[in-house]
Amino acid sequence: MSIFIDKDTTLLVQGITGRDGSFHAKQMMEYGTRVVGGVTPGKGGQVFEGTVPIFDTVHQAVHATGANTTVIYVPPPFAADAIMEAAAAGIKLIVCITEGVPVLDMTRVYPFVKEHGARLIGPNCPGLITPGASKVGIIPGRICTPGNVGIVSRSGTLTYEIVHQLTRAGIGQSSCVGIGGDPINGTNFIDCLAAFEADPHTKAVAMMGEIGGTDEQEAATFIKEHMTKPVVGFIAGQTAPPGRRMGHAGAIISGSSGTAAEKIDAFKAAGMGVASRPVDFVELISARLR
Amino acid sequence: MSIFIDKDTTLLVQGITGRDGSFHAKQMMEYGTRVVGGVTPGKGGQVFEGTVPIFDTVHQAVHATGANTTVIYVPPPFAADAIMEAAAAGIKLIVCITEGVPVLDMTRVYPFVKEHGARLIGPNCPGLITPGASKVGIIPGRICTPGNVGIVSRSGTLTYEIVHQLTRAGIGQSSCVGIGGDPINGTNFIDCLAAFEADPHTKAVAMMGEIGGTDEQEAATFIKEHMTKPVVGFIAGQTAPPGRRMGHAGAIISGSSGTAAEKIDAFKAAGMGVASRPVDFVELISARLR
Amino acid sequence: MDLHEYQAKELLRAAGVPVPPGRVAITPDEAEAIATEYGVPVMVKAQVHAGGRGKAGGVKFCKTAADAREKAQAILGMDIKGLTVEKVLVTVAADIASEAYVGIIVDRATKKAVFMVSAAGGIDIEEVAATTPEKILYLPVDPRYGLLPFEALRMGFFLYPDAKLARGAAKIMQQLYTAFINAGCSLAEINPLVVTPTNELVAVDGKMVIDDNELDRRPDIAALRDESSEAPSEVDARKANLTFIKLDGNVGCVVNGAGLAMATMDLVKYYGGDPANFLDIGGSSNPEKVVNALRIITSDPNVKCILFNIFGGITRTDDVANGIVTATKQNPLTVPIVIRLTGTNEEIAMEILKANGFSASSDMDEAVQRAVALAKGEAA
Amino acid sequence: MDLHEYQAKELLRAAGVPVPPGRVAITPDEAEAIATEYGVPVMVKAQVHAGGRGKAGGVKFCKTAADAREKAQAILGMDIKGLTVEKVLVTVAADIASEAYVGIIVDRATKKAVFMVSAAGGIDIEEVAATTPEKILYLPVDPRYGLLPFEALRMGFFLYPDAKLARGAAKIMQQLYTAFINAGCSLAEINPLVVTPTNELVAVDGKMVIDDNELDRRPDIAALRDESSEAPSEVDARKANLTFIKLDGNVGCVVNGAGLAMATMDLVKYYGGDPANFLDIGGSSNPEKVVNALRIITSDPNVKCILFNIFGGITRTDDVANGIVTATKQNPLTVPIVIRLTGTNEEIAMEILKANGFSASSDMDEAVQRAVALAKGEAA
Repeated sequence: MSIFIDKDTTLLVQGITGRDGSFHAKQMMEYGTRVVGGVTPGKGGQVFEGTVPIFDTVHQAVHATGANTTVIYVPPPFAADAIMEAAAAGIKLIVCITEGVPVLDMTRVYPFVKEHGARLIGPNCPGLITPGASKVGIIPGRICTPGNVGIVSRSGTLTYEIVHQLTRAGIGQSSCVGIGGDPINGTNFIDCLAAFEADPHTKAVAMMGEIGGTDEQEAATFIKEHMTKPVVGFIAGQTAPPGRRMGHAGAIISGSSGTAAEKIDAFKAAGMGVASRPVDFVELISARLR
Repeated sequence: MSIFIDKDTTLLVQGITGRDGSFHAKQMMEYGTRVVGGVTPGKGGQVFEGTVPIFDTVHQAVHATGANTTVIYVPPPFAADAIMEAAAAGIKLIVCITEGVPVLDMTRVYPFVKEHGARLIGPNCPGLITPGASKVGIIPGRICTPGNVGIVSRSGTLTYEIVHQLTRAGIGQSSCVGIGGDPINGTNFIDCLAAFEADPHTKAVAMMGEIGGTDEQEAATFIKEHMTKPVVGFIAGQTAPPGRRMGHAGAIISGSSGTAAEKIDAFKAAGMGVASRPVDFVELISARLR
Repeated sequence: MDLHEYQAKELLRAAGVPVPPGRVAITPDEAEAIATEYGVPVMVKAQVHAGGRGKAGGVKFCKTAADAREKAQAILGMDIKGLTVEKVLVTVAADIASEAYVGIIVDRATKKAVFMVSAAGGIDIEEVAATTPEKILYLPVDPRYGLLPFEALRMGFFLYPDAKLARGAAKIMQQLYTAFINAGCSLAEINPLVVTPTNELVAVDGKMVIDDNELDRRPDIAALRDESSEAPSEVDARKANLTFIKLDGNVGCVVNGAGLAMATMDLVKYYGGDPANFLDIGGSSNPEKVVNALRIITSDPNVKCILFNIFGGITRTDDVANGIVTATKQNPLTVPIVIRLTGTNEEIAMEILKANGFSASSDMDEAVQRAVALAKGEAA
Repeated sequence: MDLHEYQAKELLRAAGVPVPPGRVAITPDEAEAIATEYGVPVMVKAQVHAGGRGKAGGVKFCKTAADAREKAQAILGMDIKGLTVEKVLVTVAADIASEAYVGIIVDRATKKAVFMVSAAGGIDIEEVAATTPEKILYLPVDPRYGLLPFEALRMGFFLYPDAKLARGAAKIMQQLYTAFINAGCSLAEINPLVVTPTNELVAVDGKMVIDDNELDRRPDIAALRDESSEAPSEVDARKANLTFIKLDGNVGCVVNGAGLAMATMDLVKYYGGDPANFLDIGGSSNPEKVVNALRIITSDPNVKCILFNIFGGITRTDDVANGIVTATKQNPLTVPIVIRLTGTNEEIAMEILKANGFSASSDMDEAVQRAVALAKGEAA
């Protein structure tokens, strides 16, 4: 069991002929993900790695392959359009790896995706993996191992670090989801926590946050009120200098300054375990799985 | 009993200080409609007819009066904005009398109103009346009398004509709704037919259509499949010359040419009574009420 | 409001759509000069608000400027479906490898602007739609997002498997949509969208219909109206804010509301008469409108009787009564008039009419029967 | 990217917002000339990317052109929160009857651009927000519809009961929103929006922050960057597509990913060290980035040890290894380096490093502890 992706995931790769897209398409195929098609406008009719048909549009690709999931590696100016194209073509899980998508683009993408009944993960995220079943994105497969700890994180490489440490300590994962760190993204902590709570195979959750915003505080409230499974949290940026203020407006709108201390206090108030270092997850999660 | 409006309707009049708005606000008040406020930007703080407070914005008016319904008499270039303002302020029934609203404005208004969970009647419509209880719009009150025939019509004055004839013949109405004849309007025949079907007080429905489009044909299908109450229909324009064609696109998109004959055939196929003249409603409805 | 081809093409060109160069001519001399200026071969195309110009001989290919002069001579003044050709467009002829159809219309069913595109363009597009609907792609545009790049590109690839042409077509879709929105259109078409033998895209014909309700806020578009191409009585009616369509009968009808106006005409026919026109004085009223309505109706020599059928709602019947009195004082009537008034301010209206020697009924069937009889010369 | 006040005001002026006339000066002579040209009194305002200019003495009222020269002399070269004032804006001083606040920011919570407006504008607006939040109207703009006329007017009436001012303010809201969208802003503010004693609206101060991700597609906005007002190492880093913030410690950190970079700094502190910087080489990698990162880090004389912490995902560790080899060949290191690499292409990377005489760890805690010890001069 897992969240969002599993053996039945059939994947398109948008931007499959680009540098990152082609590299990671191969990595996903090697991992065992069912990559059923690629999309690059103008390269329709070609075949990737001898087996994966390439299409000009997502519409054509969905029509021909019946894919239920897509992963996007297109450059930032085209990412918003790629996400909307996937949603309009009926894809229900859209994972956008692209970093640097303008936030005003995302204000339009977000409602569009919701209206089409799709889930977006990202942008600016590493994607997700259900170890041993399917990998969508760029999380290195070999650092993961199947198990019953759910992982959700705003960070990319920090997630790898912690998953890697868990795996080395023999603690496997049900699914690992990198939700991305952009101001507007498609899936938040609470979406993932609720999914892990509902997944019978997940026994505990490791959650990695960062300074800034109030997502972690809201997640802590959700955990306190709705979760029966143990959650261990970490906040990166405990020693970071205070961020640049965003005019008066930034000060007016955020009830919170989003410091690490504030978030860690919220975790503690929710009864969560709190990791001081990435490596601490090993001990804290182990204790909760016993 | 009735549909959409009754004694509990509390009404705002947008454009209450204009020529049409002020005239019909008085008419509605005389009829007994609970007109609780008016809106004209720049005239906030004034009082209409000694009793009705005027506000600068619908937001202020709703906040101060708790109105649940609004009727709009503002000029065409401002009508779309007035409708959206009402929906955003939480009004759940919006009646737009204004004629001449650009259809591209309506393509934006329609989803906006839906998203806000409101019902729009019109634009370019005479509004509605529940005889003896409440009148919203411009249907002359004295041509109506309480009873159990529901009226729904694309026309304005043609509706008055038929209601007038029914009233003279002693046949009262539960509610009369003029849905307006514009290409994009908020409420269609089927919405009203379903409401009449659900209204225990309505025993029969009189429905007036016009040439053009396929709304009447779709209504006929709905009547056949979903209605237990008798419906009598009329189509205006039986002798009208064929309309101007709208390029190739018009011919390509409409499966139907929307002639009166086609619509009358659909009525007959649905087992409806068909009036050849407005006055025929009297006999046909009487027979169905017996 | 219909635009002429040359006007639609100007708007398309301004939005960036590739349109063959050319200009409008109103004399054969001008046509020859334009052909000389832009270079031959050219097309000489009648500018009238009617379909089927080509079949009527109003579109000609000309190899030389002299030829353009000669063809313009033949086309100017030609009658096409009752309209006289006053202008021709002289435009460089494109070489044609293939013809596609691209159109946008505001669709009642989806309540959106809908694109229709087909690789099988040209004059037989309606036949294509009827017999092979799979050759047409329908794409409704969500007005909240506008035409999205992937939607335009999807249409591009539907028309052309070649990526360069698909991208070029996608760009033209965006330009057409922009022109459609900016001009307040209810319809905009490019047919044919041509691919030339050298793989260039050209919009060889363009059509636009403007939503009349948009004209007040778009004076630049309203200024494109060509009154010389309309019937004078319809021009007159429009200026008076009346909706008027001339017909062949002899009962002149003045009604408020399109539905009631149609029902009145239906009833005239029902009782054996023949309506001379459709005339809707519209929702809100003032006496001036009635004066204008009477002037327009009485200018038709066929009219043997005038029938007013007014049911007052937002229209005040006293305004109508005042209009009748004013108009008939200015220009006494030479044909009988039957007045039916009821609704808003009916009592006042009746008093005004009585005080000025008119009788009026409040029953529609009675009034219509009377008007039909009077038009036939029967005693009322 | 922050814009200077004078740049923000230019964009606002172009969108139609009434802004007092004025121009930027870089010498006292220029300041005097501008004051003479536009007429006194004027304000002379330091153009630096720092708040609290006024309290620091960087904003002065000048009754005469000579006064403007003198004040400009005092302000130019002034240090405000560590930034040197290189430019002053000399602008006509407005008479002030009242001050309102108008701001737009992209809000994470609503996922929309949100307007915040208050009749209690001026420098104490944050205090107003904290103590009397009812004096602020928050209005999220649905990006699918844009700022609707009734929304702008609602804000107008929230600021001013007077209809003329309310309509004027509504127009300014639309103009501000247009400028916000067209420039790709994450923030735009007018504070104060002034009503003059003669009831005119004037935007006396303006601020805009551009979303860095918008700059690639807006070269005109990107051209507004004022590198003279930034730390040279940060300019250098940005040009190399690196995210770099200089700090006071001595462990130079090169990390991929912001989260891991912060966690690495946290761990440096945890083990008793002090990071010299935040440096994220970002998602996709190439050797050139690493070369640039090393150049920037080693130019800081405080750095006693360099710590690489790379966990390869989309970043390929072999690219990083190649970058380290290239950079150190070009400029041999004078401080010790600790390399931690794992993830994508790790085997290749390790081979490259070994072949070039570097050792590398795959354990983060071990690497951080070693770097901290080396920075302290302890043997590793």
